[in-house]
Amino acid sequence: SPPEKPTIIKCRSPEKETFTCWWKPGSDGGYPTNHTLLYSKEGEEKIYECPDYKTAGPNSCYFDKKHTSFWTIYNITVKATNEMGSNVSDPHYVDVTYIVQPDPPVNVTLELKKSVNRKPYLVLTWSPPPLADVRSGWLTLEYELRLKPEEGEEWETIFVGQQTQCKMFSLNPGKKYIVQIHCKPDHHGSWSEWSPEMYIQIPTDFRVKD
Amino acid sequence: SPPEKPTIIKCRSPEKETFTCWWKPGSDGGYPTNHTLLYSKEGEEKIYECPDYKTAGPNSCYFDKKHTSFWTIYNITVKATNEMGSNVSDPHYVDVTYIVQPDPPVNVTLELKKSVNRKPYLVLTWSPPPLADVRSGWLTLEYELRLKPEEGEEWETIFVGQQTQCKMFSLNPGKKYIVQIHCKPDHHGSWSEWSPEMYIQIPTDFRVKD
Amino acid sequence: LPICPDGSANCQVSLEELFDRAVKLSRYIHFLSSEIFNEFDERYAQGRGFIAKAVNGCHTSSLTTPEDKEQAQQIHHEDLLNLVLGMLRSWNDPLIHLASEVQSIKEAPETLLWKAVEIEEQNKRLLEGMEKIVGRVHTGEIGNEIYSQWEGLPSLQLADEDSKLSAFYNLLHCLRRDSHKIDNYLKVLKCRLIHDNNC
Repeated sequence: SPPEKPTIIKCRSPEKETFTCWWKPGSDGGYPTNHTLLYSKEGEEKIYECPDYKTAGPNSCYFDKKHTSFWTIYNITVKATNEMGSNVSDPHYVDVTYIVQPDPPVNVTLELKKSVNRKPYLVLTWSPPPLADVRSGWLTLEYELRLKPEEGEEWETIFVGQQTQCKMFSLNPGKKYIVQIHCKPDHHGSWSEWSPEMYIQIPTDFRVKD
Repeated sequence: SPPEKPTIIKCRSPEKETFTCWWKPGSDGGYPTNHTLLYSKEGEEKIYECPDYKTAGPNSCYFDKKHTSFWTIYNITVKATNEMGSNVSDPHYVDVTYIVQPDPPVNVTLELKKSVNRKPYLVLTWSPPPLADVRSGWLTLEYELRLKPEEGEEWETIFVGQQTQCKMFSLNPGKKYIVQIHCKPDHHGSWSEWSPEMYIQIPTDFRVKD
Repeated sequence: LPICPDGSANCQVSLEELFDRAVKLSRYIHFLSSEIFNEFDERYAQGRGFIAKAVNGCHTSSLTTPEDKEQAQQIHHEDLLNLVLGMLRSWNDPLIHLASEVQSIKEAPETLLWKAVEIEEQNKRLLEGMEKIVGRVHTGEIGNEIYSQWEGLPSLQLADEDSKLSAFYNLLHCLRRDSHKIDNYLKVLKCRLIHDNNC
């Protein structure tokens, strides 16, 4: 039989310059099936084909800078074809600004410090993901960190805006904390994955003296 | 003897619509000396005289809206003259676009709030300086706030971009903080003075619970 | 927020979103233009009095652009949009040559070259966006007439190092100035057309 219609799973841009779409093939109806990604741009009749099926791996289409415009909405479909016929996915509409999902922050450091009046606190610093950092004025990122005691259940999340450092005062002495950070473009787009888990042991004399 | 040549100290625009220059006279050579500010504008041969020596006080020249143009270089000199002769300052090249120093932000408010999951935080709000017309988009301001515990040494400064409010989570319970804000045009010009110091007492139960 | 919830009927980027992106891009281009000017100034222009020669104006001086708030507010938005479009077009050619000629500067740092290439690319991108915005806003036919020819290539290739550096200084000075104008005018247009002068 003709192949089942494929489904476009996701489109993502890591730095608002390029983007990639992935699809999931349906059943191949028992015959060798190939897939063609076709797209049109808002207000245009012209149909284009995927410029690069290779770079982002199987069942994907990579749009490089030249093919990425963020002034327009893309109407994307994927057609599965075998010798018995073909089937087309539902259309997937993409506005590049809304699909920006940066990579996680890097160079996360944790440091226990003592303030002037001997009061200890934790200082966290991090850097933007390399891809975004290069265009610092172009992609403005916001950060959120989460931490919890190692055996604790509930994460405590703290939104820190565009800062790349944060001071934590009220932590429990003697506890071992897990800390992670993620980031997101300041307007549209989605949160990155969390950075790898980092651990910090709060010493027992980390009491907030009155 | 003829007067010493004066020095143009500073030119400043408070709201990107008018500007003022100040000069420092040299010695008057023992004779009553008067000063004349002369200027020419890029691409023009014509020499103009200061339109208003009064408004901004002694040894100053005030350029009202009619006499202020942007993205054009003013070549400004000040001539000191007494009965023995005259002397002219070095030329001072000014593009008003780059000398904007706004007044400090106003209406600064601090408020302690509790988030949905009972987490306490501090909300700061402020308004642009009255002279600055940010509504029309002609002038865009960015803000930076600084705070430190009353007896602390080190200020912590936080850049908040074009927002006029900010939420602060990581504050030290039981501490009394000093907070100030200043502002700057989004690209060129210099930071305003800091707003007057404001104080906020953080309650002791301002703890991040497990 | 689903994109085009009701299918492709009137599925397009809104004018407000187009302006948001244009302002963000023009801000970034001006940020880069200031950076490349400052970097060149610090490295090649200290004490050489290039500023005095820079007052001979820019290749876009023939475009009469608003020079203060009143002029910027009185000009009709279609004329101001056309001016921005004209300025962007007028910079297409010089930016192509800037990106290639920067490499001929003695010991030009990598960052100078990267910024020149990035500005050229983003300028083209902003031009694409402005053509889209003008297409949406314009009632009449989009006039192609606003354009200012740049004839500065020979001066960037002069054998005399001082004259060549002075030409680069002038071009980067003009780029910083014009990209700031474009950024400012787009903010004024956005506040006027989208936020009814209540930004």
